[in-house]
Amino acid sequence: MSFFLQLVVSGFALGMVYALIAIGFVIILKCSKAFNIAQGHFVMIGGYLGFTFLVTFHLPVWASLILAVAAAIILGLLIERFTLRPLVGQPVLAVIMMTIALATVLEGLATLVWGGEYKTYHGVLPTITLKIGELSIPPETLIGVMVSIAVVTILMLFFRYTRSGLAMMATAEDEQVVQSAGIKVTTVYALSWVIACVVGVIGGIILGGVSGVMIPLANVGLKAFAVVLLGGVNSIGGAIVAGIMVGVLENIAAGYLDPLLPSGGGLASVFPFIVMIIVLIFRPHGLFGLVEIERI
Amino acid sequence: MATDQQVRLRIENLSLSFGGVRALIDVSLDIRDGEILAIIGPNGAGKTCILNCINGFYKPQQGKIAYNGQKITRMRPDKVAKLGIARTFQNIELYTGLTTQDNLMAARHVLMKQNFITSALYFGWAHKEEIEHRRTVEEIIDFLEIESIRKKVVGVLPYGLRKRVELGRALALEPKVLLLDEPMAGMNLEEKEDIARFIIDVFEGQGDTYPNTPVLRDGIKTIILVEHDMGVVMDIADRIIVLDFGRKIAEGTPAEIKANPEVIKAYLGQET
Amino acid sequence: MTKIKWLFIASMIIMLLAMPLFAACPGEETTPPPEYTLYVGGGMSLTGAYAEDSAAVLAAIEDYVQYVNETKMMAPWRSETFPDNVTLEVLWRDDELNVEKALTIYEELKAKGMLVYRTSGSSTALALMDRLNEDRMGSPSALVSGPYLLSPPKTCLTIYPIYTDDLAAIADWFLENWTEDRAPRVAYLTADYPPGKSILIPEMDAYLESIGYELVGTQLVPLVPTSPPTTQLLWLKENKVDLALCWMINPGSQPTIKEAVRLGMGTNLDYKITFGLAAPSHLPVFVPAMGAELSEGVVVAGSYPPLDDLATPGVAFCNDLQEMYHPNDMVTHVMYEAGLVEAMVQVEALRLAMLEMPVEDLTPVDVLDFGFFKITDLDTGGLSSTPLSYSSGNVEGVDEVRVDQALNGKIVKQGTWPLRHLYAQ
Amino acid sequence: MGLPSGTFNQSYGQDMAIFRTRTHWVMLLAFLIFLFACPLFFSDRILTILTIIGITIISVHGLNILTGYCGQISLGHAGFMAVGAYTSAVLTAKLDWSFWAALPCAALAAGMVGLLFGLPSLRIKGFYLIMATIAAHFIIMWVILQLYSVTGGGNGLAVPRPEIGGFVFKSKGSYFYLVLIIACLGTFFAKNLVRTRAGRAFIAIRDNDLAAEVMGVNLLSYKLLAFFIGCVYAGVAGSLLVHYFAFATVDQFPFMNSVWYLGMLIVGGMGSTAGAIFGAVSLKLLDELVTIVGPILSAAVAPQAAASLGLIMRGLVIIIFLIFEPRGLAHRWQMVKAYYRLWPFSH
Repeated sequence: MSFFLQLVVSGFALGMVYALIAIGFVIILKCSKAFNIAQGHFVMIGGYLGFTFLVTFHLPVWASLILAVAAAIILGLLIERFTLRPLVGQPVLAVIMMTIALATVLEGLATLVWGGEYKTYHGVLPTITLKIGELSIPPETLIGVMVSIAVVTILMLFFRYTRSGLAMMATAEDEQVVQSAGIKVTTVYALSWVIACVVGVIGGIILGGVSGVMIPLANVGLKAFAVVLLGGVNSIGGAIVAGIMVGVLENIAAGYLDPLLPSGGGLASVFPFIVMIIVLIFRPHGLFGLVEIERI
Repeated sequence: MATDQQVRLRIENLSLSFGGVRALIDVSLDIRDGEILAIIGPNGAGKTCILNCINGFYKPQQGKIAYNGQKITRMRPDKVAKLGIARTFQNIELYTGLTTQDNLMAARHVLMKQNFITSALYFGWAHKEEIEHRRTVEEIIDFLEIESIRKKVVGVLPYGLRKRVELGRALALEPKVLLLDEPMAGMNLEEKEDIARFIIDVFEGQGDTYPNTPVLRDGIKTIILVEHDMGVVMDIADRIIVLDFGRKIAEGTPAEIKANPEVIKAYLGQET
Repeated sequence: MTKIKWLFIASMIIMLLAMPLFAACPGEETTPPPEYTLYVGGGMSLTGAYAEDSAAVLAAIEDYVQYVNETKMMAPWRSETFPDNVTLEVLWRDDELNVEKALTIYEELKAKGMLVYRTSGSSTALALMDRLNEDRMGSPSALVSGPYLLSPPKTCLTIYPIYTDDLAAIADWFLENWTEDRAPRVAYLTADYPPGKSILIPEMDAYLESIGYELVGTQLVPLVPTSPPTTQLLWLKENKVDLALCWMINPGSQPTIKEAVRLGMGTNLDYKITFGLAAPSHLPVFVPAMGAELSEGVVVAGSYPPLDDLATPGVAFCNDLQEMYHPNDMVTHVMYEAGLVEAMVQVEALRLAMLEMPVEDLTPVDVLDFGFFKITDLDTGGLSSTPLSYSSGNVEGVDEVRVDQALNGKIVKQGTWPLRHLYAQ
Repeated sequence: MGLPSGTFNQSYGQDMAIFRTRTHWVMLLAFLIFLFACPLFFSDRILTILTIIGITIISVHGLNILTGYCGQISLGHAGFMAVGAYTSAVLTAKLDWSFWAALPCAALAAGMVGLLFGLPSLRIKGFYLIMATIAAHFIIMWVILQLYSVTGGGNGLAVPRPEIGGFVFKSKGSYFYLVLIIACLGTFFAKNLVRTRAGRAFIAIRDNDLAAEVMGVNLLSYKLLAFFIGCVYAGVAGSLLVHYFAFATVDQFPFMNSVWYLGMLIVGGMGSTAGAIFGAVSLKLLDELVTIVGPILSAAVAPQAAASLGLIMRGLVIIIFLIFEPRGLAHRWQMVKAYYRLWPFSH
């Protein structure tokens, strides 16, 4: 039983990381109708930024966080202005290819700046280990949960009470209406990229503290897409619920099924993709997504 | 009048709703050979919905559509097309990346026999078939007077021409029943007259001017026209059906419809 | 906008047109007669999972070549000298760990007259194996996991033991220190990546069982985990595993061991378990990064001596080279040592071949037959676990495996164990 | 459009032909002769590059039919190549089949797996399909690694070289011919396919799937057909690749390759047979340029500058094309040709 509970708990931690990545993805999709394949790369950049500020510059955690968020804002603005804005009105494929190209450029830039080395900052972030009986709760679960809750709360407040937030929600509904109301859609687009970047970078700092940073870290983004699909591409709440579901299920599947498989299993690495296919076949709009009616 | 003619298409008690919105409520109508039937009604009355139900794009919750006595309700659109029902669309739905000629050729899809293997080998059978169908397509291009844009990609054509290409594409399918969804929307008077002329010409058939194209030679004897422009409808339709909020409120000859108080009310939007 | 567009298009066209010329020209050059230039180096993977390893290897090769060119010595502890009229030059290309690129790079460098070659990783070695064998091109590599290179003998030379042999040595070592009556329980905990899975062979299972282990099963962790592999570790705990045999690269092993310690698993912790890692998780990188507490008890086989072990002549040589050529930019990665060994093997093969054949007539086959296959007991100054010997049929250079353990933040050598030659057929 | 002044079509057959004047035919012939003469005057290195480009072209043709023509975006193309590659590898290495029997089986196997993962394409589009194909890639790779006893798992599989009546395609030149012939056939089939019934149906689905269905195109079967044909091409390319290496490993089909194949389509021009060729050639040559410049840059700046160069260059080229020339090199080429034909009346 404790084995099972541990699987659930560590799956929860993993799910929180997935959820954070998925949230950034959903925000961009909701507000600017762009599918951002590079979301995982924001996470990688975040990890490196964390390393730079925490280890290279020996800054305290709060200062590093502020600086990393500032860098993320700049990054988001630059990306939106120079790569996505020229593509307004282009077909889906163009936008997707742009974000893929963006991902490789980010990967290249990260290599250029930080090199190919594996960077770690074990023990720089505060680690709290909680033990309940035999159950030990990983620190990243706590940090992940706290940060996720904080991010979601801030986003909710932002969307509900600020002018820009309201504009973003409105853009998600109907662009033309927003434009005729005198709100600049480009501002909303830029804002969505900034938010996604910031969320990704925060996720990256947490992840970097746990696992260290390396270029392949960006691949976590691919797995998070399963979460996005399961939650429904336009639901922030769905992303969180689905993140936890995928994380926990992945862990349980790996824990119980792996030993049964030949060649060691390795279900954990493929599980999100199996989820993806199942979701796409049986419920393409996910658990909480909206169904679109096609008309001619 | 054509009331004694065979019934081509029979729609019985058709109802369609999206979530809570009822788009069609218990609509019944017959379309016979040798008539142009117009469906009119205010915006959102469900005109296009009827066409969408006929060619299988919408699956009505209730009711039955029969074509030559065969039930086609909830049939897949491409199968309906194979039976000989072609249509044009309200907001032009052309294959924007193809040329005019290829748009028409694409509509010959159901009439062609080559498969992907003969296509890939090309020389021989596929080549012969292409030329054969090309001949028909060229006649349709002639008929619609769009020779000059034959090799232009349709995405860049002006609106009026695109509407015409779309009509051409529907003709290229060589249908028995032609559904026209607002073919004259957004056109000026001259363009409307052109289209009206084409519709009548198609209906009547052009005899031996177009020997290779049965659809032009013999004409399409069953046409459903959804249109806003009352003037045109009154001129060319044999029979008119009026829809309002998904219900059929009137049916009859143009003269009867003109005099129908319900129709006047619906069009002027008076409160009852 | 249009101007930019045209400019860009024009430059694209010029680039495309110029490329074949660009590519074709250097290949035609031959070395000028009186002074000869021989090339060492080969493919590097500066992008991808082995990036940090390759960068260190490259630095070492460049330093060593500069050393040989300047001093004409082979190493401080060796008396042989390199011919005066021959200059060495490093040729390398970044293959991005992409096998298609690796192939064209190999053809390019071969056309430039390389007589020796290096492969950057297991996957590129596998992809090039047939080409190398066909051209009889000797090719040492630091990262060749593949038993398949050995049977039938190919021309890829490993400079440290193959992973299955590493793990067999760890199993031997563990058994020697086993005090309980019951049979020790062993499981694989390895990276979900081709080299990681290369240890999962029936021969390995058979060996472990033959020496008295009880085999429990296998757990895979991602090559670079994005979350701690708690599940896999708990499975080990649940199945009461005493020894976990792992193949992981550093970015994989650090979070894994860190999580194990958090779960109370380790040689000195509540749950007694030993983690035995095959070479890529080089202890000299692992221990400083993890610290004494987290690294305690971890065993690594086939690794190199730590870079501060200056009593070892090879390590001292590494430091001297770096002090000499780039004192402000010291490479601290242990793969610098591996690179140095690779460079030594390549240069030694060239030197030996030149004893048999005039330098202007040398071909890759000569370097293989008269060079690589004549290397016997090449003293690497203690960098490799034993002196290196190669011959046709024996492409695994060492014959013993060095086993180290991290104890109190120090790397303690446990000794060497003989190779068991466990290869998949 | 596009005929030299003074040339007129006198039959529909003439109008439909790709090569319409004697000059066209002469140029085609000259180009083919040049290609077939390559082994005579090019070094092994250039032949290797050309062979890999040839294999890439075959693969990209498949992706072009699937994505460029039918509009079904796939990021799993490398995975489908792997299916073909491993089918062929297992059949020849484990069952001692001849390469010539294994190649069609490889094509078929890849096509069937393509069909399987294409099944959701009826209900999902665009981004969702991309996700499905990404998932396809990773699931395929996982299965290959799981089937240790058949595929050799992570250890890979040694594969014999193709041979015909005792002649083994071992030299760079002979394999180049093999790939060249298959690439030419592939181009021929692809070009014919897209200009006839099936091709028009594909474009109809791409440009307006709803209208296409209403106009008689069976969406499911044609989407599946596109998947099948696209993956057959991938399977052939994958098989040729492993037989060229004489070894099969999963690393030959990294996920990023799928991305670059799509990039090639962007650079070359979506929905154009010539575009697939232009794209494959230019991005592969860009790769070569990057490899050559790398060490120079490394010496001048730092080793990591060399490492980042490839990623940044490829990414930037795709970004630049997306912004400035979304129709790709093929369109540019058309414009150059038109300009040349109408010369001196270029406006």
